[in-house]
Amino acid sequence: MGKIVAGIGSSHVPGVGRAYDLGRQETPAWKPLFDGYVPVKRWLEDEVKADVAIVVYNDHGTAFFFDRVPTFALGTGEVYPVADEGWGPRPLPPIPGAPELSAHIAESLVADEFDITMCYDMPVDHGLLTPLPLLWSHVPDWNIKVIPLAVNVLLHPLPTGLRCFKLGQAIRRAVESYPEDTRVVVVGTGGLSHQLNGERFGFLSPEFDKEWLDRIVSDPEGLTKLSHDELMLRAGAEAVEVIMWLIMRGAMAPEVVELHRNYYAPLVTGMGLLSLIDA
Amino acid sequence: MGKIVAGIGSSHVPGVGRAYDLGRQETPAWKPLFDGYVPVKRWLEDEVKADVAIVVYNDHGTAFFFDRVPTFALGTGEVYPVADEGWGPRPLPPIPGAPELSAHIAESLVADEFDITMCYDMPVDHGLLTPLPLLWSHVPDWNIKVIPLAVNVLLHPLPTGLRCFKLGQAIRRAVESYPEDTRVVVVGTGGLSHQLNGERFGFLSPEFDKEWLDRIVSDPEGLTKLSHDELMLRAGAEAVEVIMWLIMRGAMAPEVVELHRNYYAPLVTGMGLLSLIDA
Amino acid sequence: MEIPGTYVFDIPRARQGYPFNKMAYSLQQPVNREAYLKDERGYLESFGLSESQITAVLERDWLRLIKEGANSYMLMKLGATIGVGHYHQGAQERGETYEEFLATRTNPGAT
Amino acid sequence: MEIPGTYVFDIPRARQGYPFNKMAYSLQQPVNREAYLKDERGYLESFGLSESQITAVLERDWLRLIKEGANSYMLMKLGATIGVGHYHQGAQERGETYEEFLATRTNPGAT
Ligand SMILES: [Fe+3]
Ligand SMILES: [Fe+3]
Repeated sequence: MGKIVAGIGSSHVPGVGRAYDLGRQETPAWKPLFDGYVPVKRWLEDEVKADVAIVVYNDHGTAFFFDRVPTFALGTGEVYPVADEGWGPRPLPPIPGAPELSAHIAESLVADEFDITMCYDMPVDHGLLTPLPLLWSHVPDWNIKVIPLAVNVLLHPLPTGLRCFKLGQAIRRAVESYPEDTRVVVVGTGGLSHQLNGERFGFLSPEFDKEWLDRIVSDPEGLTKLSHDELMLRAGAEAVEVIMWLIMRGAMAPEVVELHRNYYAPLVTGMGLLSLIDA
Repeated sequence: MGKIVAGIGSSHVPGVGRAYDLGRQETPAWKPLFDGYVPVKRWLEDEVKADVAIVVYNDHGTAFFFDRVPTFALGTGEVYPVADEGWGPRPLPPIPGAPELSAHIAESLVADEFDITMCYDMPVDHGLLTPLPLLWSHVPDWNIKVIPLAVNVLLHPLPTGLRCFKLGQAIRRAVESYPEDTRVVVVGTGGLSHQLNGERFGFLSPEFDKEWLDRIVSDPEGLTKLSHDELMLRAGAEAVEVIMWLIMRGAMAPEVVELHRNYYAPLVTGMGLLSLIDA
Repeated sequence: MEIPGTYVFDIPRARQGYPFNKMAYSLQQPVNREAYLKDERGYLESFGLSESQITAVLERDWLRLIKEGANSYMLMKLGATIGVGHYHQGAQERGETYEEFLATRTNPGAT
Repeated sequence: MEIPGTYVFDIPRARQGYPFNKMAYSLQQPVNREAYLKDERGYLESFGLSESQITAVLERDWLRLIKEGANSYMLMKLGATIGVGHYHQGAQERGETYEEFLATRTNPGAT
């Protein structure tokens, strides 16, 4: 049987990928970020031993343009190429998929009244790629299979926080009804506070971020009540993507235990990291 | 305020478009089909006087390929080109959209937990085009604005009949919350019985079709209980697309009055036509 | 549920038929239809069809293509390029001649 | 709700910015980046940008582009082609020099 064995929340920022690829893990500016992932990566390898990661992320106008914007897009492919977002692809191997589990999840979600877009063929961008090498090894190949779940957080209207939380619950039902023994981690990416447009570019709120990290553990249903407007006002326009953490949280048990936490906000993004297991 | 003023169910078949374009409306083989639309077209023009038609149809691997298959795709464009499906585009003018109402419906549906794909730019194929010139005039230009709503009925898993019915109800809420005075017809296309693949190619069931036409009027909720397997078994594999009529029916009042009906099954498709108004 | 003589197009079937279907999808563009007719085998190979799928296309074996993951709407697109109507394809899938198939219909004039 | 200094990317804004964003989206392909650099105005015109949007691009007026419907991720793609970093774009949107902007940050080394 399929089993959700851990949940992880992580920001995704292009600059982190660049720093990683340039080997800046130990520089003063980046060490506080990368160090946070080290114990999580070790724990994933030694204890969690997942077969598949469902990575909830948003595409940033890379695989999807504004001609066709799916609210929820589930990968069903055998492999996902590393995208060229406009500055060349990152030097990472293509991401292996888990097509049988993907097909099962697609069937389960659609039967469960989630109107997903099924994607057999899509490159993945920094939304998915940023946390991946910080959590799993890719030398010489990835030691994890991935099912991408892309969420529209670019073109308003966006799915509500509550809908995201319910999707997470439906993902848990889907995984738990999968007949093969499969250990699944759900990764929710995005946020935390940041704004990337207008005169308010660079808006940050460490208070909001701390509250988010606390309440995603203890009060996720409360967080589903925050409107997009409230999120944008309190945490910046692009911070609204934190709703993707609610999908991860919805896939976990009502009570969870927090095992790891990190936070660093050097420049324009409050970068959070959290690992959870069912209580 | 927006108002749903009529519902129409209609099959869509490439051969009908071809016959129309070749002027075969009066030939013995086609007259029984085209004659059915004449009073409906007159009634739409003289009495219904709609501003916008929401046309529920399926794309047949024309605008969407199997790399990205949305369950529900809502047009948000200003205009929808006539597709070249592989045999040249039909000689019809491009279809004018209703972008403001589209945007309102998109917002309303997403807030209402429908996970649509928003499509600003998509050509439309025979799924949408077959009934359109039989219901509205296109000389020299269309006398109706159209919002396309494409439903995945090609790549299983498909949305359930119940989900379709609920989407129709949500569309009604969306239209009725639109602040401008706008008269809206919902057209559900597809079916009736037919199968286009395998040794069972050409399967037809006039009994099923009669039952469908009767019950879509009087017992739509009963029809939502038919599984895809049951529909395919009783009416043919491609007949499963009748679930799109349930979206139209969900947008109507619980009790409706049937004004027009036509049925003709000369070759491989049971072609039905029905017009409804709220009771 | 299995329905005899029926090939439900689902995710595994779409995966199997992906190269064929992508090839047929491309035939929506007139320039690709020309290229197809100019060099049929080369066009099929450029989309990575399996040798079995290529043979099935070259032999116009529609039922075999369906069994190998072809979507019936994609067969229609290919048929339009090579001049084979969908009812002809369907008759062959049924194991009948076109005339035999039409004889089973209520009004064969409506093609 | 209006948030000062914030341009929420919604359906009307996406419609307004469509040609610009489509142009920037195309820069994900190296061959298009080359074409852009070879003939900037020609490239912009080929995507049907408004004259006002073209001027804004040529003047590197990022805030004006945002106001005319540019999506900020599309600005990043354009920036990558012409060699302007996203934090430089953001500083200008704030009405600051890059140095002024960095001075407002906790750890400006993390660029
Ligand atoms: Fe993001
Ligand atoms: Fe159809």
